[in-house]
Amino acid sequence: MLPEERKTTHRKEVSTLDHVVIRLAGDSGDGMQLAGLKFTTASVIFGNDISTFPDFPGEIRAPAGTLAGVSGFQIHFSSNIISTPGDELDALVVMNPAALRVNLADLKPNGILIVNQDTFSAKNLKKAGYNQNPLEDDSLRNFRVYPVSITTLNQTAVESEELTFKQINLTKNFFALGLISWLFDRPLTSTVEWIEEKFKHRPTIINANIKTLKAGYNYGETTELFPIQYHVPPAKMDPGLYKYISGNEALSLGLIAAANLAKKEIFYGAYPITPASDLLHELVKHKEFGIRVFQAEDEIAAIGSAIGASFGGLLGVAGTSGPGFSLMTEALGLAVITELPLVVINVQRAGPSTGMPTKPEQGDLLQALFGRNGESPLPVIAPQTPGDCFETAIEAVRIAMKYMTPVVILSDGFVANTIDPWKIPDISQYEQIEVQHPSKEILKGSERFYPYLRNENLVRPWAIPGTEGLEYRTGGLEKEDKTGGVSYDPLNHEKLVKTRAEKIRRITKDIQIQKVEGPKRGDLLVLSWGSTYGAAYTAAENMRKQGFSVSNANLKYLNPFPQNLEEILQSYEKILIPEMNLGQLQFLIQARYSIKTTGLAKVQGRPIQVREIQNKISTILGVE
Amino acid sequence: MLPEERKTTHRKEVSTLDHVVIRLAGDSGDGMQLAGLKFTTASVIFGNDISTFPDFPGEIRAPAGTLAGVSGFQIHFSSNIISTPGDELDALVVMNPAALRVNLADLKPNGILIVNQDTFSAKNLKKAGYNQNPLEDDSLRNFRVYPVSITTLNQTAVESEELTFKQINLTKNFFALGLISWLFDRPLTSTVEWIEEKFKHRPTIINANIKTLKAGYNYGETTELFPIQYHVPPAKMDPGLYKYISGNEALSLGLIAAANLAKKEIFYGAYPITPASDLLHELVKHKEFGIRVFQAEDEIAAIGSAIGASFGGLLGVAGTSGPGFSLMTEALGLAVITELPLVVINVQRAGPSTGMPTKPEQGDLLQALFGRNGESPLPVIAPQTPGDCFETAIEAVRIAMKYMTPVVILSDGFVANTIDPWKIPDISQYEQIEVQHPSKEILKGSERFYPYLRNENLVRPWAIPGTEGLEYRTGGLEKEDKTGGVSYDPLNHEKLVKTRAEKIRRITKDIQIQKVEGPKRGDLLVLSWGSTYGAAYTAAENMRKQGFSVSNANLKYLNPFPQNLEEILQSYEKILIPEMNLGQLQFLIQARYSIKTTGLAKVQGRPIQVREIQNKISTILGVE
Amino acid sequence: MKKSEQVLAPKDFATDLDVRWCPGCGDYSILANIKKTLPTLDIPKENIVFISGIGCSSRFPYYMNTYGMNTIHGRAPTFATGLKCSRPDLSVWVITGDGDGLSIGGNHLMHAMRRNVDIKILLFNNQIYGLTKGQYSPTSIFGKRTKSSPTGSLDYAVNPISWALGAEASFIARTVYSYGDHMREVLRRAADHKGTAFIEIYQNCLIFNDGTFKYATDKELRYDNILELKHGEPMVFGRDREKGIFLHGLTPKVIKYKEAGFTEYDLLIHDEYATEPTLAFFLSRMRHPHFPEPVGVFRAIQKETYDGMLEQSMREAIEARTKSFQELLHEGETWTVT
Amino acid sequence: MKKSEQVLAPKDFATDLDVRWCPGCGDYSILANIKKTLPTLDIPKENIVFISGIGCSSRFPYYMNTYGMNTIHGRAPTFATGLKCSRPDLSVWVITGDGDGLSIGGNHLMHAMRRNVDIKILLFNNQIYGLTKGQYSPTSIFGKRTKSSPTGSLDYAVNPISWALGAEASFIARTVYSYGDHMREVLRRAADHKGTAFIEIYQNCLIFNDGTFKYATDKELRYDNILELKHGEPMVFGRDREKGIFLHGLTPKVIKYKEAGFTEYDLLIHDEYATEPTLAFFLSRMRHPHFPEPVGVFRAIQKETYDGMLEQSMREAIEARTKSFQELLHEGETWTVT
Ligand SMILES: Cc1ncc(C[n+]2csc(CCOP(=O)(O)OP(=O)(O)O)c2C)c(N)n1
Ligand SMILES: Cc1ncc(C[n+]2csc(CCOP(=O)(O)OP(=O)(O)O)c2C)c(N)n1
Ligand code: SF4
Ligand code: SF4
Ligand SMILES: [Mg+2]
Ligand SMILES: [Mg+2]
Repeated sequence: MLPEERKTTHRKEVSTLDHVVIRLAGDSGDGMQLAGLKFTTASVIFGNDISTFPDFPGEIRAPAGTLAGVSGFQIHFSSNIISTPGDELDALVVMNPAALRVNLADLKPNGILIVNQDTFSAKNLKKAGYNQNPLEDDSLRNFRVYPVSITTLNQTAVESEELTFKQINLTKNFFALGLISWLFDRPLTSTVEWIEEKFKHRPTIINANIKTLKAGYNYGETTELFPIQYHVPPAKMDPGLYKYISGNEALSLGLIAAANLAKKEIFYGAYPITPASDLLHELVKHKEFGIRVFQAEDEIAAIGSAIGASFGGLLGVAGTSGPGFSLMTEALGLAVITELPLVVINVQRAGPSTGMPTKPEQGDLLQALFGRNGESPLPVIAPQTPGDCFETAIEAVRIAMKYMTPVVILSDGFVANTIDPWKIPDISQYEQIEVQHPSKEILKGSERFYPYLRNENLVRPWAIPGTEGLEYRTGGLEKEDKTGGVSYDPLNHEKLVKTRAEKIRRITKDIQIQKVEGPKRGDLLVLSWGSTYGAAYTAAENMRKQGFSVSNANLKYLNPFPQNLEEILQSYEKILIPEMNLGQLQFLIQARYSIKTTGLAKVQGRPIQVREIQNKISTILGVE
Repeated sequence: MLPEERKTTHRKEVSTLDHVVIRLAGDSGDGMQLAGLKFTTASVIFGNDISTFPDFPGEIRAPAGTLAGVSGFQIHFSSNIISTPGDELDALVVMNPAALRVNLADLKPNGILIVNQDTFSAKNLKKAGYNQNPLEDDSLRNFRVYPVSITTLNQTAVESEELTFKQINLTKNFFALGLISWLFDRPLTSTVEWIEEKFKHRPTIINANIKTLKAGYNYGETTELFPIQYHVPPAKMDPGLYKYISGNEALSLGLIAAANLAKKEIFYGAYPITPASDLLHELVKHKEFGIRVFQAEDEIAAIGSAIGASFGGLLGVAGTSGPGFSLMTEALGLAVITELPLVVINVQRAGPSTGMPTKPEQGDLLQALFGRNGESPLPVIAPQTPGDCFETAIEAVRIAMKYMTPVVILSDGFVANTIDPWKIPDISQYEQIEVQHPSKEILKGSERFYPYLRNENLVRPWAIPGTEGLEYRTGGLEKEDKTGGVSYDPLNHEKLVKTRAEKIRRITKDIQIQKVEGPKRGDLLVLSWGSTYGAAYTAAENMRKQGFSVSNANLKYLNPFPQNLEEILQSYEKILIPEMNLGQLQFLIQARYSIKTTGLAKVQGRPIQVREIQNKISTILGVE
Repeated sequence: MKKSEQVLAPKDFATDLDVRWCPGCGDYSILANIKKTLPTLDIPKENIVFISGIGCSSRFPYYMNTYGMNTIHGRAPTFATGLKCSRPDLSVWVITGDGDGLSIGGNHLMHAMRRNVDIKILLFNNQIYGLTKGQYSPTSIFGKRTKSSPTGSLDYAVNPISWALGAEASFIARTVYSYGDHMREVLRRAADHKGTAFIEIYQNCLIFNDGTFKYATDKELRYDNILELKHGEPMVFGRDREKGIFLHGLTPKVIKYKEAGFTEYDLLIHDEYATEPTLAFFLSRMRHPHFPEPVGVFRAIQKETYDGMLEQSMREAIEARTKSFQELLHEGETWTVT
Repeated sequence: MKKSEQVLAPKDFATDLDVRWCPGCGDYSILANIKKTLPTLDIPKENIVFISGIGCSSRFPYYMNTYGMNTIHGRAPTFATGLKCSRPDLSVWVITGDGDGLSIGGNHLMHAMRRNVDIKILLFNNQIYGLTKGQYSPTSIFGKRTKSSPTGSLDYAVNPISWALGAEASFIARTVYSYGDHMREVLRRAADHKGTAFIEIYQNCLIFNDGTFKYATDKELRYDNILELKHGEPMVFGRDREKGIFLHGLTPKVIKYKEAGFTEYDLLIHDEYATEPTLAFFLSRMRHPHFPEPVGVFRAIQKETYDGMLEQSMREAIEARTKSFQELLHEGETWTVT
């Protein structure tokens, strides 16, 4: 039943598709994440471009079978290059009634719905809040429903192995995987290999899993249930070595890369918080690359320790999410006034307050810019794809050290958890990050060291403890110009407030010019930022394909803005700003350039979809 | 030598002035604040309008005689209604070289400079950083310098009393006070009465102080030093009973008033911080009016305890300044999402970070609006004068309770410490603040209580513990509409995010229409906010007197803006926004109304002066 | 405090929100026992408030049909303090975890305890961060392997009871999630105590730290590993109550006292009311596996509560008040302009 | 740690910033003694870092010509932890006050101590908030009248030593601002200790809390009020060393032992190295005026430091490393697109 044989037994109709979006959904215990990942691997090896998004339940495991316990994994695979995990589902696999209820709304009309009908007992239906069995009333009439007795079929498939009841239950995700592998014409090889490797020392488990996997495949092939098999040909990807990567992984690797490029150790201070904890989990594994990880008692301690590390000459990084970022407010102000390099990562989640911790949002933009007492400007940048998280980390570190400033990275739960194929970069192709710590020579014979004497970029020297002759004190009180002593002098204060602002403003000269996709002048520009890139790009691209004059630009630099942004904004009749908040970038653009824009605010703890942007574009352009 | 006799012995020329600005300056230990206050009392009783501003040294007492130890008290007294403590000084009294050095820059050309020459020893000159004695070189030639041996004269005046050396030194401020009382034709009565009352049980001290006070007066009267005496006739003040009041006092009294009007107890949670500590010191004195004061372990505890109190049905208030406000960020978000009434007072000081704790700034405006994770809108209001602090406190409490929302009051170190005459309000003339806590009746027989079911203003009921049948849970997780349960539903989240925003927006209908002083349409509007009012008003008024079409409006409501603001802004050719930051209101106005404005940003830890605004107006209007 | 007029049952405290802890989580048993205890306290349901921070444990208020607040991480004691100081008529309970209460929130817990605010603090100690899916906490044992410490944590654990003693708590106790009767007794004692009551409850996180407290919950192991404290009684333990604690200078010694020819009354006697917390501190140092771990009340002393004193000083001031608010406005130097 | 090549003198540590404490403030004497102690430690000046929070005491780093940071209120231990964990070669000192360290910053202090980060924490305890001009602090005595407690504070004070013991500090000592020799000896001991050293220094705030420690600083009163702890020696005090401490169960008793016919060796003997902190805790409860207050080292035990372990685990990992960063990038499932 491996691909080779498969071809020979082929006897159903095959329909070739451009791209497909599927979602596997079940109870947290049903192993849907794993099945999804394996399906992804197979797709990737097959040559499709993919983008995936796991949708975890709330933080606490809910009782089995409840709505809150539903876990999903979405896979978009395509014969073209794609940029989002997809809006609507072409196919949905649900392992229980709760999964059906939670996910059905996302399935396209006439979409494929595979249901594990064994679980549709009265009890489970009730847990999911169904009064009637949706498989029996007419409520699913708009979909192509395929009820399969997955539980029973799986039991039968593995019954020859000596398994406990619990173990049997744990294999049924592979039955489902086998089934959809057939349906979408994916080879099983990579999954089989993975199973063999993973359970090396437990042959019974290997056998059971492989058996049920194949049983599922065969079930699709053999039964009359499915009339058609679907085929999505390979995509033309940029040649090279690939792996897949989530935004959080890429951010972690990017930090390690930056440490490497700067020949610096990194000190990572963090306190666990969803969805940023994975950065901590990932970085702590990489001590061998000079990464010092400190799980602090809270976020104040996390950023405090990172600033302490930066004072000592390491690169201090602190990672967190919304509520933790709020706690870092005061210390971030200290990093601004002391002018120490620092990277703070905020993996944004739905707020306000605790909000919806597992759901993404872009609600902390204005806070990142303005959420500190007094005038305390700092650079803010946002990654646009999982792969871009790697680049963003390097860029943040570069700016922080070159300009002696804290830098905020605004990631979000969407880009952090999305899994994309990633062409593994060649680190030797990256520019080194230069860092200089002055030594006694800087004094040029004079006695006095000026820790706040600035270079042409208005940047002060990064003198570090252990350097003879450069002993200096810094802190949160306003500094005397140049000497860094304490000063209450009015004009000195004004000068320093303005200098700190100017230093940040000038960074604009040292960052990439804003790129625009589509015509350089035109009817409409979709201006997105951060993780909204994928949907914005795809929507604009779709419109362009339909012949409309629609361009798109995705802002990575939120402060300072790229030099050419104003010019770009003036080149389009209309500007649409889609964002996962009530219009924060829109607000900034309006304040900065006095340009009227249209917002597309989606605040649902869910990424903006391609069709939502497309619809809005159509409305603005008056088409349809 | 009391006023009655005084008149008969008059024999010098008297020059009548419209208004005078003087400053008394000396070492922290020299008693300048007290002398200033007594001079103020005399002026006030005499009938002038006054405005004063004490200028304290940094938080720690510096060694005597150093620049950092200088303490000043500025008094503006006038025969007209005035709104600022004055820009430049007509007269300056300095008790030592350091005081001269620190204050001289503010003295008008040809201004009166009274110097205690006894203190100009080599040692003191050195401490003040003088290489030469400024009384002896030509550096003071632009001023009318009156060197007086205040130390010696004071010693002589009190020598008949049995005083220690230290005690003698403590009386010399009264000699200085006597002297300037003569110079500006102020009666001594009120000071004498105060001395007699204050030192009731210490007759030696009474005698000494009164003796030297009169000696100072007589010295002016008798010696040939001063050719002219100045007279500032009484102002035409609004009739009524007056006292003087600082912004912090008025804010405290306003809170007590609000408690009174709402028939509520107040819970004040605070942690000491300059310049907000006086609110704590003041409120703790007024337990008898139902004020519960809690000195918390930090600002997080301060706001947490206040929210706890509000949950319990008291009015929770938390007072702080910049760095403490930063620490309140996370909890303020909780107050937003739980929709509990709360008042947070931020007496702004110069930032960023610790900054210059004793110096005023308006640098926290954008933070107050946006400094929280997620979409978390709340009303922000700012008092414009010390007296207005009273009204602002009442208004904040009213809005907080009527709309179940945290409200931020943005005061600052300038309005907080400025001392103005204040017409004592008649509390019976104020509208009561209505507060309702639902009881079981709200259920109307149903079992279920909906703690987030909203009224026509989108406001939820304020049910409080102890009420049978209305038990409910709230918290920082996104709430299910109406029930307040936990919900991760995407559309529910969006609805609630928008509802919370809309609730705050609608408050605009319930606040005063923005007032404008000057022509309703014209060449230029000076748009100020908070404590910049006095200078902005005076500058505009001066320009109007000179025949220019200049109006001024002072924003008290920073969020939401008054309904008619846009209309107002569109009625002027030019808009000037003076503020003590790098242009934060300007930014808001531009973002909100896409209206180009001119900023006057002063970030010196000092209030903006009338002449600075006037100069800017002149430049904009192209006059000079 | 108001007395309840109704007779309440545990089920009166259930809410309509689904309880969302993992099946088998130790929190369920604590919830059940609290629901059983509350009706015995004779406090009307509407006068009870549960306040928590963030964590699995901190979801607790959502499952109690009383007033409740699930606040922000680590700060529950501050909300509780404000509430109790404003409304001394309420019975205020804080629910926290080892991360919530001892990592981010240690300071607030300490200050509430030293002030002796009359709140009841229940710390569900599972030696792990449950809600964030398994990182080590300040009570995790040294060397613990978790998601954030794959090669073992380098943090020495804090001892919650020693720490609470260092913070001068007036009532300190420990119980175990599976000890129904014992827990309910300890809860009742805490409720009766006037002042801050701090209770450490050992809790089993099935998912991320299963079995940590097996030595205490296993019926067989328990005899040798747990010492039940009883005021005025000698410290004996063991299946046949054959072992006991002797005081050796300032350190404890475990002795099979019967074998050695002693009687119970030669053993150390527990004294909850000792003014100084030294005995309680001594007991807090007895940890598994070197010693049997004491459960029950370590310390219960009387001192005036912060909220009580605040209330009293306010009431006195109000009673002694001689002026109206208008008169207050008129205080100080005034003058009339005509 | 690097050894100093130069011989340093106290004046080498002076900065050009004017010292701005009130004339007569107790901080001056602490500054002077630290300046005298540092040169004896043989550490190069550039390897010393002072980190403070906010307060009069926290201005300290500005007055030391070493590296220094005056950070934000209460958080100094976090900066120090990050620095020491990044740069174990540095000698890192934290300067804090009773407000900075025990009010807002209690949690960080506790966590630094329990982790045993190798930093030296000096808490200048003047029982008042100096910088903000005189409000009561967590160490102010109950009933203290201050600007924020005009009728007397309702807060029970925290006992810094008990509290540090509850936080498992490995080195704990107390000294007094005016005890020059004693302070320098304690500072040297702290510097030599590997791990967190916590030193409470009684300090006199002349302006807002003058005379609080008169019982300890007055030459005459001191004899009866202060007990100088010395490892291995009996606890005697009094002008003629005529009084001593007996252990009575778990409580201390003061006895004129000579009069009563005992010798020094019948008294309690101090043991800094006791593994469990119970003795130290017991000593921390001895407070004026009921007991003589112990000064000196309460506890000094050895355990590995957090920063040391972190450094070691990193160095080991680096040494054991078999792959380049590029190889790390290639780890996991990969595929080639051609
Ligand atoms: C400011 C902030 N930081 C971090 C978090 C994430 N967080 C939620 S609960 C928790 C720890 C919970 O541990 P514990 O208190 O032991 O509770 P448990 O889940 O084990 O019951 C953390 C770190 C948060 N919600 N807020
Ligand atoms: C976040 C914050 N809150 C409050 C303050 C104000 N503040 C500065 S120092 C201080 C207390 C200082 O007391 P302590 O630590 O005892 O130092 P001392 O001045 O007595 O030496 C306070 C409350 C601040 N700077 N920052
Ligand atoms: S993660 Fe642990 S503590 Fe949290 S609900 Fe599950 S079993 Fe309980
Ligand atoms: S206020 Fe007190 S602690 Fe601060 S410098 Fe003055 S005397 Fe010292
Ligand atoms: Mg826990
Ligand atoms: Mg202090």
